[in-house]
Amino acid sequence: MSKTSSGTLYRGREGMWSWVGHRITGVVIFLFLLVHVLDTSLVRVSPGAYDAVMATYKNPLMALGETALVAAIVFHAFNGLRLILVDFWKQGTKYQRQMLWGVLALWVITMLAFSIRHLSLAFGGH
Amino acid sequence: MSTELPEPASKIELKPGVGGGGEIPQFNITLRVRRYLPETTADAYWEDFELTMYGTDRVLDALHKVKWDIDGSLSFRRSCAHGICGSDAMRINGRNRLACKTLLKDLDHSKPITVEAIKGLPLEKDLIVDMEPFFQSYREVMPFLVNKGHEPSAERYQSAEEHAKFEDTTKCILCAACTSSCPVFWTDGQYFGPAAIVNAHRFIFDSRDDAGDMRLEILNDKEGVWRCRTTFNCSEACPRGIQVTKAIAEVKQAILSRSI
Amino acid sequence: MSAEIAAPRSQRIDPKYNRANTSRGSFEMVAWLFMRLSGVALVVLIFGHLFTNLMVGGGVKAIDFGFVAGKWADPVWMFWDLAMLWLAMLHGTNGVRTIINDYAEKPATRVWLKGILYVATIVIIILGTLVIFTFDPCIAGNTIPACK
Amino acid sequence: MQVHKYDVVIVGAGGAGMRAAIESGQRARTAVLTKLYPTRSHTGAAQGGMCAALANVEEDNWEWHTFDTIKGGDYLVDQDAAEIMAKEAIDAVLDLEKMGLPFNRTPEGKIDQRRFGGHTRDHGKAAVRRACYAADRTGHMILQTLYQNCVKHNVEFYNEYYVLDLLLVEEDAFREDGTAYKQKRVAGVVSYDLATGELHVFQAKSVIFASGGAGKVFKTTSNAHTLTGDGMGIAFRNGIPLEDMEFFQFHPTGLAGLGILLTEGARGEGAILRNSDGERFMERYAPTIKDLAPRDIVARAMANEVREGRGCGPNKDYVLLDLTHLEPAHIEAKLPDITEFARTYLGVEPFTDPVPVYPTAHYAMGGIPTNIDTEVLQDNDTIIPGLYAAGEVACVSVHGSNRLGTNSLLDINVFGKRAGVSAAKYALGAEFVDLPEDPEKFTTTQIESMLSSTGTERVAPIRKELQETMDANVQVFRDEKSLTAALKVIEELRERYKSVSVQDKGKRFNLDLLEAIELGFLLDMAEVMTTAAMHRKESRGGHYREDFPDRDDENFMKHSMSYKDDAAFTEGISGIRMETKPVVFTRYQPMERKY
Ligand SMILES: Cc1cc2nc3c(=O)[nH]c(=O)nc-3n(C[C@H](O)[C@H](O)[C@H](O)COP(=O)(O)OP(=O)(O)OC[C@H]3O[C@@H](n4cnc5c(N)ncnc54)[C@H](O)[C@@H]3O)c2cc1C
Ligand code: HEM
Ligand code: SF4
Ligand code: F3S
Ligand code: FES
Repeated sequence: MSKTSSGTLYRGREGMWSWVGHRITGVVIFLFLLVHVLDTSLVRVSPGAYDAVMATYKNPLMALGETALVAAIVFHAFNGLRLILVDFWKQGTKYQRQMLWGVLALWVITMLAFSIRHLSLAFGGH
Repeated sequence: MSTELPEPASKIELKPGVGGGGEIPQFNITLRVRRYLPETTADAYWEDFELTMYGTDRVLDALHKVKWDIDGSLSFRRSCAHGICGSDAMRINGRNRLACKTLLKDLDHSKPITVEAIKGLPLEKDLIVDMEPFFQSYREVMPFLVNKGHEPSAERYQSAEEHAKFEDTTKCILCAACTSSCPVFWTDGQYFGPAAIVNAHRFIFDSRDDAGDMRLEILNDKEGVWRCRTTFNCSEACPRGIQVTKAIAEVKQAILSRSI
Repeated sequence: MSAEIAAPRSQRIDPKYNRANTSRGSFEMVAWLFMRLSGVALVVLIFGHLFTNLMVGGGVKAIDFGFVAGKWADPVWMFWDLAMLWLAMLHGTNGVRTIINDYAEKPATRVWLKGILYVATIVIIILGTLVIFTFDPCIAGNTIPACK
Repeated sequence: MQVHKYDVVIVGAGGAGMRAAIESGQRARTAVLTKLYPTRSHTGAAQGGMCAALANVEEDNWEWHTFDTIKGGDYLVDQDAAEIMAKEAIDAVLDLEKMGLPFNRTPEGKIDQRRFGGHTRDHGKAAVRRACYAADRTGHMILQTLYQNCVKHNVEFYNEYYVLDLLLVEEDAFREDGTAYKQKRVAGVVSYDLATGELHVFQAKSVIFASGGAGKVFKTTSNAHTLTGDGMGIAFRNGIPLEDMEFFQFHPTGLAGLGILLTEGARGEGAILRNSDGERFMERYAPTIKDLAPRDIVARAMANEVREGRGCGPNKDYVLLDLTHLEPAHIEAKLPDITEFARTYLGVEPFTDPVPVYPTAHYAMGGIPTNIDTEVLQDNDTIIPGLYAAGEVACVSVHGSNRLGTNSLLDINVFGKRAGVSAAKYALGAEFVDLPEDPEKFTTTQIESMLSSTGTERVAPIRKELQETMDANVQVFRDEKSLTAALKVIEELRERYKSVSVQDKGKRFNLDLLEAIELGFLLDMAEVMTTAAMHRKESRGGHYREDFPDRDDENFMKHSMSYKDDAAFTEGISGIRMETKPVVFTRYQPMERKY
């Protein structure tokens, strides 16, 4: 097998890094989804088992993890919509960079709203 | 020879200082080249060269300076020296560029300027890669005009609008900057790559061509357009300013609308 | 370096680059299209899901057996979760399949990884579907209103 | 060493080589050997257009085109060849259109045409729109289209194979009048595979040379680094004469200091040359067609403005090309690439500022002599069976002493096609000529001595000095003094070249070695050009002798033929013999050349 050039990391721009992000978040969500279906299945086993697992989700550390997960989902979702626009909207390729900034802005707003609510619920109690 | 006719020619006022000029600035750079000399060492390594260059110089001039004045074994391809032949695509400061179109003055001199071969194609020596796999993909998309039936006997007409549909992709110089910047191509080299798609696009959207369907069929492959993840590295890298990702999107849509 | 080469040189192409097994047919196109369509649907489904589960009411703290049972008593939510399960799993599986295709170098590794992926997907989808359809809110000792 | 056998071997995959390959590839077993990937050839750099009297936008006919070509070449054109070219031009353009070339179109959808220097209506009455074009990348589109069609027809390419020698055998033969002479015959070529450093001998019934020009003899040039006159050099070393080598075209509008070309199409679209006073100085030199006068006239006018102190810039060493009065949208549509060149390389915005330009070495009018069927001549009228040449490397001669813009892209298509057809036809009826003993011996020795040399001279300084002296002494203006000075330097450099050594001793991609070999060709070509220029004591077309400023039809209305001859001694140079060859006239008698 032949040798290809190694060397430095390619310095891609917005398009490449958003794809890296999309790919990583996609895998993370997928792995979580596997676990999430399994834990939800416990409702078929017994309410007790389910509630026991759910209790672990309620610890503050997990709340941070949940925030990260939601961050991943929200980024993947918004960027996914951007990719769909790139593919189907005539001007999509032209404005892909602006749309990425839009995605990030929306992502920040969404995450701020979510984190405030979610973390205050998780840490603050009722 | 001299101007015998004294009669005044029509003239205009020129803005003062017009046409540039002035002293050409001079500066020092470190050129950091990824060397690979398979006949002497097994592995690639970095080598630094300290050079004094001028404001109008390009990276190609710096490479020539090394080759001509310091180390004749430094190997790279080049020909036209003004961005039209596609010989010298390489990674300059981490991005695919043509060495002959990248002015040194536009780069940061406080850090070494890194120069490496393009990625994803077999490395042969220094900055030279084997281009055959690249051209093979190109050849596979039927990059030529096909017309059914008889040769036309006279010129075919084509409106300016029809021409505009594919004009962008006719600019391609097959430099491989796009294909070798594509993260999908790096993975296993099986992807047709943006350059092949660009050259298919050039014919698919040419009103005179009759083999568009066959090309769409070829690119509707697991290694075809669907492998593109719209990372835009190709569009950013193209020295001819071709909207590569847009061309790919148009091909995807053509395949879709043909199947649906 | 050996200099043995055949003429013309195009025959010298590294076999790594040869597209031996091409798949004509439109599977990749359908998969690509599915990713976009399911993506759009998933935005609605997942955001709705996250919103009801984490944002309204007591948030994550309020999630317990009773909460789930209450939701699934409503066929709309049953359908919602079912669609989400299927779409997300198929979407995710296809995404991971692409990634395996990209990075697994050897054909054998590819086959193995994809095998594992598909088995996991089938198991999870069947399991999830069964859970939703066969869910009985009133199993042993439950006290939610629907069971009274 | 490997030996390959082909009916036809084509050296060079530029426009001429590939046009030939398309024809011969469909008729006979053909291989194309090229030192660059085909699409890297310098045909791709051509910008402005390719002319043909299509009369798509205004009245025109091929007879006017013939006249313009002859007058443009200052009557040193072989008129039979010019007629053929102008007549076949129309089919040449239509062939390209059929192959898929995306020409710019008129509103009705026909191939659009634009003005170009020296192309006129009705024998000089006014500029005519004759150049077919694809924006300002006509050459690029021709090269791509031809390559695409080579792919279509499965032409066999040997990429990065440098042809270093031509294999000729000599036989005793008799002329009709009974005199004995040596008849050359072609047996094949020797090539060097860049990737491996191996030599490959190609035995062939026909060989076509299409290896392009020799612009790198000069420092300021629009030509690629790889245009080092290899084909002409190989022919010359093998005893084939070179025709009209004193005529080298300097294109008026090269980016000042860099030589990168801005097409004449810019002036065709309305751009104007101005000196430091803002004057449109071409009104003085060519009152009728002004900025669209032929290139030799414009280039000399520019050099003269600079010489008389009306140059621009801090060193007053260039003039300006003014496009600022044109619509930006129009420029963007018709000349997108060249405006980008001005921006990238000089930092000048052509929409608002005029662009610094100065003549740049551009095109070799001379080359390997051929007849109208592209058969190579070993003297004034004896052809070498099986050997053909087309494109810039050849001299048919359709360009005479000065080529008109757009006539070269035409030349490569018309004569490239003829070469392909003739070479295949000949090959199908001929036998292989036996290869000489040790066919690669000369090349092996050359390479080995270069690699094992312990000399202290290096390639780059010698080449640089050569180019500088050529720029200083053999450019737009020449006289006995400057030519003598140049010859002296060339001789010294030849001496130094003998002890040149290369640093890269390897076999893979040894471009260091090849640059050294190319330098040998450059030195030969510089010597031939300068000697021929010395020999022509008149001014005509691209060759302007200040000591002989007038055209002298009585003594010099003939082609010059330079032969390598160790016994000869010409103009203080040993090794070159100068002879002449009559010009072919059909219907145009020489007149004074005025525009
Ligand atoms: C910047 C520029 C702009 C121009 N614009 C115009 C224009 O607008 N209109 C016009 O009519 N003309 C124009 N010309 C002139 C015209 O482009 C050229 O004269 C013409 O393209 C030459 O074509 P060719 O096929 O003879 O050679 P090239 O295209 O130069 O090809 C030479 C080929 O020979 C090969 N080769 C060389 N040496 C060797 C060797 N030793 N072994 C193997 N292969 C070898 C090379 O690899 C290459 O493939 C322009 C020229 C330049 C430089
Ligand atoms: C929330 C709404 C979602 C949207 C809008 C969305 C959109 C997309 C799109 C358009 C793609 C295709 C990218 C491409 O072809 O380049 C994609 C890829 C992917 N998605 Fe999603 N998706 C969503 C949710 C999910 C979920 C829930 C998962 C996990 C189960 C997931 C996992 C993946 C994976 C693994 C990929 C492949 C990434 C790659 O190939 O780089 N996505 N997504
Ligand atoms: S599309 Fe652009 S980057 Fe790709 S090969 Fe063509 S010119 Fe080069
Ligand atoms: S870089 Fe590659 S992923 Fe698509 S947008 Fe360009 S081909
Ligand atoms: S040398 Fe021709 S593109 Fe750079």
